[in-house]
Amino acid sequence: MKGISEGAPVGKVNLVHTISQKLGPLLGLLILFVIVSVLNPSFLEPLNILNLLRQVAINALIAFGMTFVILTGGIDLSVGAILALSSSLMAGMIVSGVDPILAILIGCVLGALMGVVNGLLITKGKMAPFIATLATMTILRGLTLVYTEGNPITGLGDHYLFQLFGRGYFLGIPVPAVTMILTFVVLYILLHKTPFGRKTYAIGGNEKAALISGIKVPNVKVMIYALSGLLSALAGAILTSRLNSAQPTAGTSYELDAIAAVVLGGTSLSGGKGRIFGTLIGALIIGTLNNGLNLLGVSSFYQMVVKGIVIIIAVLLDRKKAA
Amino acid sequence: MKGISEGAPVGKVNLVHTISQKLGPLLGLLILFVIVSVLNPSFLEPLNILNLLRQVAINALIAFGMTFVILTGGIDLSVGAILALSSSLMAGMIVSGVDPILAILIGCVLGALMGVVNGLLITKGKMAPFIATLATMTILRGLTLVYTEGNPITGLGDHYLFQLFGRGYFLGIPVPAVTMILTFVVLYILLHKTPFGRKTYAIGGNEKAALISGIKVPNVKVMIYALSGLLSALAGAILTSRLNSAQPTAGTSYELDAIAAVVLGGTSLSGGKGRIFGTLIGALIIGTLNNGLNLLGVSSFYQMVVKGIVIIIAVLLDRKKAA
Amino acid sequence: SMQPPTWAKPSNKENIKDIKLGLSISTLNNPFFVSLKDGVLKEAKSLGMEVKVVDAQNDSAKQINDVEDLIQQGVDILLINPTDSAAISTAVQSANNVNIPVITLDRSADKGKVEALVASDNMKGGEMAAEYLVSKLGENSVTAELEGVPGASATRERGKGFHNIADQKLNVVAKQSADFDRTKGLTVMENLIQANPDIKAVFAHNDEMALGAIEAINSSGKDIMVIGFDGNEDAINAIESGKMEATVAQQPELIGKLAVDAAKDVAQGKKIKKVIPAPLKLVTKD
Amino acid sequence: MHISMQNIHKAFGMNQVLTGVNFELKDGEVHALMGENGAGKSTMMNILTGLHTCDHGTILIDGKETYFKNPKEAEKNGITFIHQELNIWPDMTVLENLFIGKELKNSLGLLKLKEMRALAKKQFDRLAVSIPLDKEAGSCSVGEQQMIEIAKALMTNAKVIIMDEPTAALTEREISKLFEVIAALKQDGVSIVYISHRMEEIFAICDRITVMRDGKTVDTKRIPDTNFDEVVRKMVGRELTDRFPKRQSKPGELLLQVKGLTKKGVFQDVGFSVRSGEIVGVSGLMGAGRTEIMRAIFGLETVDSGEIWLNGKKVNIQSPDQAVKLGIGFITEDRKDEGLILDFSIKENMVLPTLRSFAPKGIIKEKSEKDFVEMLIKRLTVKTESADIAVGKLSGGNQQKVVIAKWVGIGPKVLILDEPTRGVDVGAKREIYQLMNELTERGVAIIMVSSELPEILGMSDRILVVHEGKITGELAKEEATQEKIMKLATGGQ
Ligand SMILES: Nc1ncnc2c1ncn2[C@@H]1O[C@H](COP(=O)(O)OP(=O)(O)OP(=O)(O)O)[C@@H](O)[C@H]1O
Ligand SMILES: Nc1ncnc2c1ncn2[C@@H]1O[C@H](COP(=O)(O)OP(=O)(O)OP(=O)(O)O)[C@@H](O)[C@H]1O
Ligand SMILES: [Mg+2]
Ligand SMILES: [Mg+2]
Repeated sequence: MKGISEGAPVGKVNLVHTISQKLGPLLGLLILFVIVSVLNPSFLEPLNILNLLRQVAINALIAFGMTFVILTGGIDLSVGAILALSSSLMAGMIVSGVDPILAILIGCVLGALMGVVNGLLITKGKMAPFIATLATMTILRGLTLVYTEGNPITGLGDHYLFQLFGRGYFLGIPVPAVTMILTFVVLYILLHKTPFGRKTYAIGGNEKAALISGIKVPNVKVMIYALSGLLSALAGAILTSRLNSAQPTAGTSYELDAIAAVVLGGTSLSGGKGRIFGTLIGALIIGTLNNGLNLLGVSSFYQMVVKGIVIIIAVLLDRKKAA
Repeated sequence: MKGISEGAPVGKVNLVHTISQKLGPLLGLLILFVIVSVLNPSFLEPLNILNLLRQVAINALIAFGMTFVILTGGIDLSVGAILALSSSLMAGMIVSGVDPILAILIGCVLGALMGVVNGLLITKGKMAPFIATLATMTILRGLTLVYTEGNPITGLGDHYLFQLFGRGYFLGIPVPAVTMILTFVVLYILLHKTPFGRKTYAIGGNEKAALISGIKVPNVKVMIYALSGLLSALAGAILTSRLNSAQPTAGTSYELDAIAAVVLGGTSLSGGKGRIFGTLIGALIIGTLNNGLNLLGVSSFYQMVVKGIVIIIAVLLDRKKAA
Repeated sequence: SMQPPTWAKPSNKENIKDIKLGLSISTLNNPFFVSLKDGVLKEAKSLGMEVKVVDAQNDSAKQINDVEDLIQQGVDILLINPTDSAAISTAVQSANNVNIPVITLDRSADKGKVEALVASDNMKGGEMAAEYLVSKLGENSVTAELEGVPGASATRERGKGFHNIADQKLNVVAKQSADFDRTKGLTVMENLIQANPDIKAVFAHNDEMALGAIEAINSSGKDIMVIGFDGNEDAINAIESGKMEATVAQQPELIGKLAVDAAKDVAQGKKIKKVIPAPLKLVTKD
Repeated sequence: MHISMQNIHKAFGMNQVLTGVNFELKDGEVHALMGENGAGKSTMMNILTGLHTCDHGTILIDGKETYFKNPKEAEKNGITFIHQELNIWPDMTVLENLFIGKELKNSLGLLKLKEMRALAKKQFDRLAVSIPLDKEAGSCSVGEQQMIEIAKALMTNAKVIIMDEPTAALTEREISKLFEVIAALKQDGVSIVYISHRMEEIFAICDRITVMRDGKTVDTKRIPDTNFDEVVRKMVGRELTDRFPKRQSKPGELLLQVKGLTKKGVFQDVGFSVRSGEIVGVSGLMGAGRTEIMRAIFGLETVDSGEIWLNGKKVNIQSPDQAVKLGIGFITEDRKDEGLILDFSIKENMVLPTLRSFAPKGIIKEKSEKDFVEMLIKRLTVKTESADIAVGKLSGGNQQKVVIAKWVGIGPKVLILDEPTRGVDVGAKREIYQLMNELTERGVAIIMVSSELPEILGMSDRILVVHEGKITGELAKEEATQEKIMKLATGGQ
C-alpha cells in the first residue's frame, strides 16, 4: 500500500501498513518535538511555532516541487539557483518601478521558464536530470552574479502587500505559512486526485510502460520541472520580501535541504513511490531540527553532526518499517 | 559494445562506434585546447601545461573513485567532506609529531574507513547512495569543524618528502601529476583487467543478475566506497601539502566537479557503462576550462556560465553520437 | 625537486615600464570584496596600469591555481587577497621563486616573502564593537553573537577581538553561526530571540547577518541593539534610518587603492612599509 | 476491421529483422501468428500499432493507407495491444494500473474514482477474476498481472486486440476463461491477433494461422487445413522429430536433500531429494510457492527453519555466492530482470559466475576466457555472429540459452531451472531439453520448475506437486498423468 493508494484500504494488514506508512515520518516529527520541548520548553511557545512555520515555508515550497520531480525518478539541483536568479530579477524590477505584485508574478513565470529549460534538456536532450540541473545550476548562479554584479539589490520600497508577503500575518498565521499551506492543498489535489498526478507516478514507476500507455512523458516531465522552477521562484519571492532585498548567493545548497525533506517524508529517490504529505512532514522535521538546535544553543559544528545523524536514523527507521 | 568490452571489436559499425566512444571526450578536449591556445598562446607554454596537470590531479583522483561508484549505479557526495576531515587528521598528526609520510598513510586508511561507513549504510542499511552520502557529508563536515575548532591547522614543518608530495617535481613533472598518472594506471588495470572490475560493471548493469551470478554485491560495493574514500584522502594529502596546512572548509563542492568529470568522460549516471580513461579526459576538460578561462581573463561570474554551457554541449554531443 | 624544470620556467622580464598587476581575490560574491576590487581597478586605471582579476570563490585550492595562472600570464606584481593566510603561503612561495613581488590585501600570508600587507585589523574591529556596546549599555549587558562561516579567518579574528573585551565586560548568552548570510541571520536571530528573550544587543560578524537580524528583531517587536561589521551601503542606510545601531566600517576601496599605490612603489624600487593599515571607523547615527 | 500489412521491412541498426512480411486480418477472426523466437512477430505488431515505424511497406486499414504515430493513436482507432512484456506498475494499485493514461475525470479535472471502480469491477466480472482493486499490483502473481493487462485491453472497446503470448503465465482455469472471452469477443465482431508458442492453444481457438520465419511470411492457412507437424516444419524450416528427446535416466547417489524448509506464510515443511543424473519436475499452479522455495534453496530468501544437505553434508547457504561455490546453479524464471545484464555482451554475461577462474593471478586472461565462451556458444548452439553482441539484442530463446550456458560453465552439481522454456519457441525448446539430457548423463542433478504439464510429463524422472506452499504429492514418471497432477495441484487428494 505504498504509492498513491488513497482509496479505502482493504484488509487488516493493509490498514496497519497504511497507517504506519502515513505515520512513519509524522511519528519521527512528534518524537523530535517532544525531545526539543522537554530540553527547552520555550520551543512550544506560540510565537516560536509561528516562527517555525515561517522558517519552514521556503524549504517546504521548494521540496513540494522536488517531490514531483523525484516521483518521476528525476532530481533538480538547480532549485536554489532558480530561487536566487528569480529573486534578483524580481527585486530588479521592483527597484526599476514595476509594481511589486506584478514583479512577483513575472518572477514566478521566469522561474517556471528556467524549469522548462531543465525539462527540455532532460527530455529533448536526453540528459540525466542530475547532470542537466547541475549544469543549469552553475549557469543560473553565474547569471545571477552577472546581473547583480555580486551585490545585493536593495531599496525595494515599502509596498504594503509586498511586505506582507514575507513578513505579514493573515488571521494570526504568518503569510509564508499560509502560502505554504495553500500550495500544499493545491498540489495534494493535483498529485492524488487528478490524471496529472497519476501520470507523475506512472512515469517514475515504469517510464517505458508509461510511454506505451500513451502518456506524453516528455510533456509531463517538462511541466513538472516547470512546476519545480515556479515553486522555487515563489520561495524566492517570499525570501525577497522577508529580507527586503535580493541576495546573489541566496538559496545556496537549498537543493540538498529540499531533497532531504522529500526523502525524510518517505519518498523513494528511484521514483514512483511517495507522498507529498510526507514531504511537508519532512520539511517540518528539518525546520524543527534547525530551530530546536538553535534554541538549545548547540554549537554550529555539532549541529551539522546531529542533522546528519538524524537523517540517517529517520531513513533507516523508515526502511525497517517497510521491510 | 557498450559496457566493458575491451576486446577486439567486431564488424565495421562496431569499430567506428568503439572509436567514437573512445575518442568522444578526447575530441572535446582537443577542441577546447585549440580554442584556448588560439585565444591565448601562453596557454601552451610548458610551465602552464605542468600547472594544468597539477591543478587537475586533485579532481582527477576523486573522480577516479567516483567512476567506480557511478559505474555501480551509485553516487558519493561525501568525497569533499572526506577530503577535508582526512586532511585535518593528517595535519593534526603531523603537528603532534607523527612522521608526515606515516601520517599520510594513516590518513588514507581513515579515508577508506569513512568510505566503508558509506558502503555499509548503502548495503546493510539499504539507503539510497545519494541520501546516505549526503548525510555522511554533513556529519563529516561537522566533525572536521569540531576537530579543528574551525581553525586551519598549520605549522606542518618542512619535511622534504611531504613538501615534495604536493609541490615538488619528479623528472620534471609535478609530483601530484605523477601520483595521478600512477593511480590511473593501477585503476585502469583494476577496472578493465580484473574480476573486480567486471563485477563493478555487472552490479551497475543489473544488480539482481549480478547477485544471482554469485557476486558478493554488498562486499564489492563496500570496497568501492572505501576506494572512493581512500582516493579522496589521497587527494586531501596532496592538498595539505600544497597548502602547507589543513583547511576545515577544504573540498567544498568537489563532489560536483568530480561527478562532472565522470559524466563528461562518457560514463552513464545510471551505472554499468563507462570508462576510467574518459574520466581522466573529463577531469582534463574541467581543468583546461578553469585554467583557460583564467588565462583569457574571463570574469569569474561568466566563468560559471561558460562552464555550465560547456558541460551541456559536451554531454549533448556525446548523446547524439550514441544515438 | 621543489623547483619546476628549467625548460619550463618562464623567461624573466627585463622591461617593467608597463606594469601588469595580477589580483587574486578570495570571493566576489560579497560586496566587501567587490568594493575592494573596484578600489584596485580604479586606482590602477588612474595610474595607467593593467590589472588581471581572478576570483577564488572562497576555495583555497582554487586560489593557488589562480595565482599560478596569473604568474603564467606574466603579471609583474601580484596583489593577493588570501582566502586563508596559511593556505596561501605556498602560492606566495611560487611567486617568490620566479621573483614576482607579492602584496597581500585584507589578510596576510603565513609564509613566503610579502612586500606589504594592506589591511584593517579585524581583531581590533571586534574589540571596537564590544567596547561600543559596553559604553552604550553598561557592563554585563545580555548580548548575542552571530558568527560568520565556521572556520573562515574573518570569523575567527572578529570573534576573537570581540571576546577579548566581551568575556570580561559583557554577558554573551548565545552565539550561533549564520554563515555571513542575510537569510540565515534572519532565521538564526529569530531562534536566538526565542531562546533568550532578554537579549539587549547583538554583534554580527558582518553587515549582511546584521541586516537579517534586524528583520527578525523588527518582527519580534523587541528593542535590541545591532552592531555589524564592514560598513556596506545597506548597513549605512540602515544606520541612518535608525534601524541599526552601528557598524565597524572597513574601507575596502581604500584597501584596494593603498595596495595599488604600494605596488607602484615596489615597481619603482622604493622602500615601503611592511604593514599598511587601512583605518577602521565605527559608524553610528551621529 | 480489416487490416492488411504488405511487404513490411524493418531493420534495427544493422539487424535486418523484417524482410517483406505480409499479414492480413479479417473482420471477426482469431488469427494466430507463429514463428521462432526472434522471427519478428512482436516487431510486426509494434509497427502496426505505431510503436516502431517500418522502413518500407504498406499498411491498409479498411482499405485506407494508415500509419499510426503512437500506440495511443492506434488505440483511439480501435487497435489495442497486450504486450508480451507486462506493462505493470508494481507500486501502484490494481485500479490505478487499469486506468493509467486513460483516467476518467470530471469537469473540474478531478478523478472519477467511483466510476472507475465500477468499470473495473465490470471487466473483472467478465473475466471471472477477483483481484482486490486496492491491492498493490506488484504483490499480484504474474498470472493476476496478466489478467490486469487483459482487462485493461478489454476496457478500450477495441475492434482489434493483439495478444502477444497472453497465456504464458496463466493457470488452466484462467486460460479457459480467457478463451471464453475470446469467443465472446469474436461474436461481437472483434478480430484478434493471437501470438503464442503453445501449439495446443492455436488449434483450439484460432481460425487462421500465419507462420513467420527469419523476418518473412512463410504461409497463411486456415486452421482446419493444416496440422501440428506442418506448422512446426514451416516454423523451423526442417522436420522436427519428437517434441521431447528420449532420455535414459540412470539416477546415481543422493545429491541434494531438503528437509523441513519453512518460511511462514509462504511455504511449509518442504522436504525432497534429488539424485545425481536425475530430473525432478516441480509442478503446481501459479503462485503455489515453487519459485520461493527454489530461491530459498539458492540463498536468495531467508527461511524460518529447515535444513539443506549436499553430498551427505549439511550446508548453510546464506547468499547466492555460497550456493554457487557449492556447485548449485539457478536459472530464474525472469531472465530479463534477474538472469542477464542486457547491455552486456554474451561473453561478459556467460563468464560472470566463473570470473575468478580466468584470473589465477588477478588479471583476467582474455584468451582463455574467449575460448571458453566460444566453446559454450557452440555447445548450446546460440545463434549469434559474435560473442561481443549485447545479449539484449538476441531473441528470447537465444537469451535463455545464454543464461543456461552461464550455469553450465560453472560445472554444476545441481541445476535449478525455473520455467526454463517460458516464451521459447519449439525448436529452441527441444535444444534446451537435449541439453538437460546431456547434463544429467554427466551426473548433474536437475530440478525443473514448470507450469507446462506436457514438459513436466515429458522430461521428469520424478514429479513433485506443490499446493499453497506444501508438497502435496510425489509421482514417479510412470504413474504420472495430467489428471493426477492437476488433482494434487488444486489440493484434492
Ligand atoms: N528495439 C529493438 N532494437 C534492436 N533490435 C530489436 C528491437 N526489438 C526487437 N529487436 C530484434 O528484432 C528481432 C525480432 O524480435 P521480435 O521481438 O519481433 O521477435 P518475436 O518473433 O516476437 O520473438 P519472441 O517469440 O521471442 O517474442 C530480434 O532479433 C530482436 O532481437
Ligand atoms: N515480492 C513478493 N511480494 C509479495 N508476495 C509475493 C512476492 N513474490 C511472490 N509473492 C507471492 O508468494 C506466493 C508464491 O509465489 P511464487 O512465485 O513462489 O509461486 P510459483 O509457484 O513459483 O508461481 P509462478 O509460476 O507464478 O512463479 C504467491 O502468492 C505470490 O503472489
Ligand atoms: Mg515477441
Ligand atoms: Mg515461479
